[in-house]
Amino acid sequence: MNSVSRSRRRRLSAAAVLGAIALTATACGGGGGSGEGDTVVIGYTGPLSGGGAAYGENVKIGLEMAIDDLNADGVEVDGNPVTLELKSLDDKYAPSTAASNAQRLADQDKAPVVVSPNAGAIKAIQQINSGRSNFLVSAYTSDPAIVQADNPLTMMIPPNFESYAEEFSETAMEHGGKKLALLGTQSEYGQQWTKSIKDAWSEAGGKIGGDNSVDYATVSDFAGPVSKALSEKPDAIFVGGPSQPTALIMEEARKQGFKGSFLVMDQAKLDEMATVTKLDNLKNSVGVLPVSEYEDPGTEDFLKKFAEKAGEKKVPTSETALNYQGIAIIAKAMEAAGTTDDPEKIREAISEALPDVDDKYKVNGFPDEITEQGHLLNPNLEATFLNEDGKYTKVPIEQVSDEK
Amino acid sequence: MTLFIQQLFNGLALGGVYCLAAIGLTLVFGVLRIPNLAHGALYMLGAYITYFFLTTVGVPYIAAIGIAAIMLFIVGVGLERLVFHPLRNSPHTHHMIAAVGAMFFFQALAQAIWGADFRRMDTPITGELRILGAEISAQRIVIIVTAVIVLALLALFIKRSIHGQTIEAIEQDRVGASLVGINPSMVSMLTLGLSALLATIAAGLVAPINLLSPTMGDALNLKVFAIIILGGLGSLPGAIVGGFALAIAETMTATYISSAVGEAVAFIVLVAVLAIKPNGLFTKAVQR
Amino acid sequence: MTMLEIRDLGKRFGGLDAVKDVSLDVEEGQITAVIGPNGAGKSTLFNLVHGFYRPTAGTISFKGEDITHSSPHRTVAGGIARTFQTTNLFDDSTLLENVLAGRIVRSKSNVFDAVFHTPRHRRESRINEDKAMEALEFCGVAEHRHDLASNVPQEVQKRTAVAMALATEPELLLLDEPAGGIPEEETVDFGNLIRSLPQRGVSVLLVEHKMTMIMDLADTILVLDHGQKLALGAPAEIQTNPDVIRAYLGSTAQEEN
Amino acid sequence: MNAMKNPRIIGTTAVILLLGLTPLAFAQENYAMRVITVGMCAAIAVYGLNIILGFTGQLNLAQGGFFGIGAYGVGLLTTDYDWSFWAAFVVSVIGTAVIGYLCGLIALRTKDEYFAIFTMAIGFIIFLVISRWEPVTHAHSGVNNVKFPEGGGLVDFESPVAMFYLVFAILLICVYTTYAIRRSSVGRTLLTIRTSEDLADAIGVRVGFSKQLAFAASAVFGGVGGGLYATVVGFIGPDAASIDKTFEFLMFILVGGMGTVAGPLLGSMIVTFLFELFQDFQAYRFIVLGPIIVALVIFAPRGIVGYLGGFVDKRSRRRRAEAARGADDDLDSTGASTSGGAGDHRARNLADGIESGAGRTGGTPSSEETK
Repeated sequence: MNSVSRSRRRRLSAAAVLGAIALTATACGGGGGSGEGDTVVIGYTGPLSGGGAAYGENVKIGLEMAIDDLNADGVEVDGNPVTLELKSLDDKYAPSTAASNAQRLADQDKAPVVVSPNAGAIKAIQQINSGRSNFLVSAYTSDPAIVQADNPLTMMIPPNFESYAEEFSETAMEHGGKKLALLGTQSEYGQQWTKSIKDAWSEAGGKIGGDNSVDYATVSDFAGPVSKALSEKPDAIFVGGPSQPTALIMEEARKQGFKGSFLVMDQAKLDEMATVTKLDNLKNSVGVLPVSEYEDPGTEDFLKKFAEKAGEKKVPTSETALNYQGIAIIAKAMEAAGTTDDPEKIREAISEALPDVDDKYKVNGFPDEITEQGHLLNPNLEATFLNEDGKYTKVPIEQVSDEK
Repeated sequence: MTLFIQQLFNGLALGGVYCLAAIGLTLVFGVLRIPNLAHGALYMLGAYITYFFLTTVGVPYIAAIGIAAIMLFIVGVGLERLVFHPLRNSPHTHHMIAAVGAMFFFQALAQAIWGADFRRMDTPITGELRILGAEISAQRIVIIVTAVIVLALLALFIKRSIHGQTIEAIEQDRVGASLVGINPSMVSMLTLGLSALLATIAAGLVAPINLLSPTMGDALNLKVFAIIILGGLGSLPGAIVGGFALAIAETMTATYISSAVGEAVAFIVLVAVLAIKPNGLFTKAVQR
Repeated sequence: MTMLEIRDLGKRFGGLDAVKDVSLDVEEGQITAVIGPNGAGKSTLFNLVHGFYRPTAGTISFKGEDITHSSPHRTVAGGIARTFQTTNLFDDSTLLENVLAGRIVRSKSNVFDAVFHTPRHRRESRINEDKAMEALEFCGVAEHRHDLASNVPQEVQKRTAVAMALATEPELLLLDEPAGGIPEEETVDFGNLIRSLPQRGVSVLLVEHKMTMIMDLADTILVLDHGQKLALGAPAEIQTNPDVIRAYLGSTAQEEN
Repeated sequence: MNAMKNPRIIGTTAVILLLGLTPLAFAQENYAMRVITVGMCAAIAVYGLNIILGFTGQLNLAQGGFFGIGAYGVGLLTTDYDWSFWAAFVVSVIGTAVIGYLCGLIALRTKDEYFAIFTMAIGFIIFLVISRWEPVTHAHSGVNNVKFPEGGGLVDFESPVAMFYLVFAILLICVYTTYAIRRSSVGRTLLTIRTSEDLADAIGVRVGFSKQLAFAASAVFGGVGGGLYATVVGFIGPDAASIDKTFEFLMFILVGGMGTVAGPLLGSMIVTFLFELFQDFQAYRFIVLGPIIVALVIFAPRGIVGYLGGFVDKRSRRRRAEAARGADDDLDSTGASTSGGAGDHRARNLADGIESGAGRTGGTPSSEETK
């Protein structure tokens, strides 16, 4: 008897669960799609959960800040005021999910622009963005493969990472010596950087030890990989991945007695690294310039607004700053093109829109041109060397061509 | 040679990390036969709660670990009541997916509370030791020593205490245990609570040498399963030998072959061992 | 004619002899029983014959063919079927489905036949169903064919286990305590079922504890103790054999302590 | 036994028809078409899992890896080696079959938990090879511009609708194969192994060989799904082979119903739909989705199809059982009465000693041997 009523109860609860799901489904399905014609959705697909969540959040903050500021200033397209609205979806860093998300943003939310901050995802999105679906990819990756694909609807925001290798190598050799150890992360991007640094270092006449790259995300203890890299008695070490684990690796290297210089991949930001380790451990490193060291017209205000939004403790990074700039450029391009729903025209108008962007949006090395393939170029690209006194000194970078 | 000794110590420290993480899992997997994929998430949660008491509340290090361990014990018991208990008669597949669901939940929860950013946990245990020219930090020595002590205590606990004997009885004969009046439901709760508690101690000790993030448990999860299967299900000596052996194999292959092979070596060893001994290293031989 | 010929069979488990130097002939058309106290090696003997265990010594041949080292699959295909001591059925299947499982070993059709629904597949399905029904009817449980195995009484389960074994079309059937757990008053019926097997062309090798039933059924009895032969002969001889009586009294005495 | 009247067949057919008609409603919605088509690719791999896990009862955690091998086979052959899609597809599927068979040879030596973790290790090694063997697989850079299937001038597979129907057609083959296997002696063989390997052994089932075949078949389905997935999405990265894929597949089959014909399809569609639905919660969607997954597993442990099928089967079985009893009343009626406890009436004779001594003997060989 008891078991009968138990199984019935169980069945009822199962029905209840299924019913609840069905209800939510219809409720959510019905809720979508606002009717107002003057709202334009800016789509964003990025890693908002899982291992890349911190990175995805940083990008998202930049997008939100830009959209808030732009809406406050007022955007006017073809004589009509336009409100921008951000719609974010999580892709957990999976390219195929990112492409589905982008398709959804373009189809259902009519987003003319979709922002994506990861090379794999962008490649997947480029399979679908100029064909049956039409939307502009605002690509936050410094992998030049994105523009080499000749996709007509791509805007690549950061500088080509290959630009850094030569200057980084020379600077590090100057402050360290000729022997380099490789200890970058085993991500797509890390591998490409490693290759690029390897080439530049040999070209500059240096010697390179074995490749000790490890996956920063899955290593439980960095001591082993660091010991191995140091066993080759290098004068300089290439490191880089997300800021915090990179900082840990550098700390470990200093602890194990390494005195030479570091080449820090652009994914890691020296000022962000200083939040998890002592600045002493980071000295004698060449890396990208922290946002706070830029002297662009809008930088100071941007830093203030960022602190208000994200808290004093959080360090603003170029993911946030460059995407902030990126959305401002797109909004200006919409105004210049006189359309919010024709991605081709918006893409074409970027070039003429660049000079008209308000100074307040120039925060992190503002570009003055866009290449034919869609790469935004900043005329005065600079990196930095963190010297023995803990001061950032600027290192001018000459940009390389995006061609293969 | 110095490199070899240095890497040996690094491997031992890593082995300590793996062992500490594996103990709780081997209890649950060995006793209840639940492949608890949420173990890594419990480890993560333990680390964050320790961090919370240490940094936000400001209690001393050891106390923070203690408080967090007790809280996680409750979480573990809750997990057993809400998730695994209703599934006690279901096959592994159900446990696995339910555990994955729980893992997703814990990760999202941690991200909602503490954010996605990496955090660093400070430790009062500082300084380095030099042994035979190799450098090893005090924290890592604490990890190795604790791993061995906790395992020894656990072995003792299982031999001596009533609860422990209960666990062992269940491990050996589930039906028999319930016949002689042991309440398997109670034991399940105790075991999961204990495993969460042990995961927290592991996390509290290991977190300072790495970083906190909502996904910090993921990297450990698969490897820890490899370790306890390698040693033989439910075998504590197996977990110790498996943990240290895999860690040293990993460090050494990464040093002398390549880091990519180092990453895979745990699984290659597992495949090789099971191909020869299908029941793991430390399981009593089954005849046919 | 001798159907099954066991010679000097032995099986050691880590230094312990579970079965040692056992020889036995099972004659065609006869019912041969194996008895012995608990742990005497009866089940091990069955497992050796069936191919579940590999013997460590001796030989087994079936219809003149050496099957000492053949796998269970080959043994069953060759014509030896078995049932288990504890009733062993597929609980969440119906009795018919259970007995159909016994037809697997006689089925030739493969996945492609199933996918393309070949004539062979159809013909075989029909034959399988007929044979399964026939086995169910023979064992007297056809009326329960659509009931779940877990829902029918113990005795029906036992009969179904026999039907499943019969569905493999054996010439020799190994029955391991077929009447265990069946109420005493029904064992007579069950004994009749077993007795009818040789008429069907199925010889029987039987382990059973219900002595009255054994004495009634068996043509030959082998008594095992500690894995070794204690006695072999017709029921009447066994009942009066002093060794056997001593062995059983010993075990009864132990039981009472 | 009239197939047309079986509610299970009617239900499955309805689901398939409904799915087949979706392009009518969503042909213009690239997003919906994409999500459904990708979901169907996964469903094919889930049908593979259904054979090894649902029918045979072996928890194979390498399915994501086999999916990845299929995907990378098609991806690499159509790009770096410029093969046609069809050639690449066939070769990849054969390749997956061979790798699957070889893995099975070793993996099936282990059992239960060991088998699960062992296959998880295999899956992870496949993932590591794909994500680290840079010169061949391009590691994390992935494979870009995977070719569309060649339509031979008849069909343009660049159209999402054409692609949909290609995947749909192959999916149909999988569903039918599953159906055919299930009701044939092959399916009975596998189900027998799932319930009890010892009993299967006893009735002459070739346990090892059958498991081996089931494992290889499941790998083949994984490869087929992966190969199609590669051409549907156009770009593949190592995540196509990750352990997360395996767990995704497990979730699909569990929600749909293990060992059922319609379960994998229904499960794949419903979970995909749920995941997309909760996208609006972004990072926090798993605070909701996590408990939903747990609840589904607890409250509908046999999946949606198993849950619905339970009702149907029970009713029809009861009807048939009653009919059978009614018709066969004249046959035999031994089973009708079951009175009295089993051991109550023991005869006090020589036999009694043996019987009581046998109180707790291990029955099946397995319980005897583990002592």
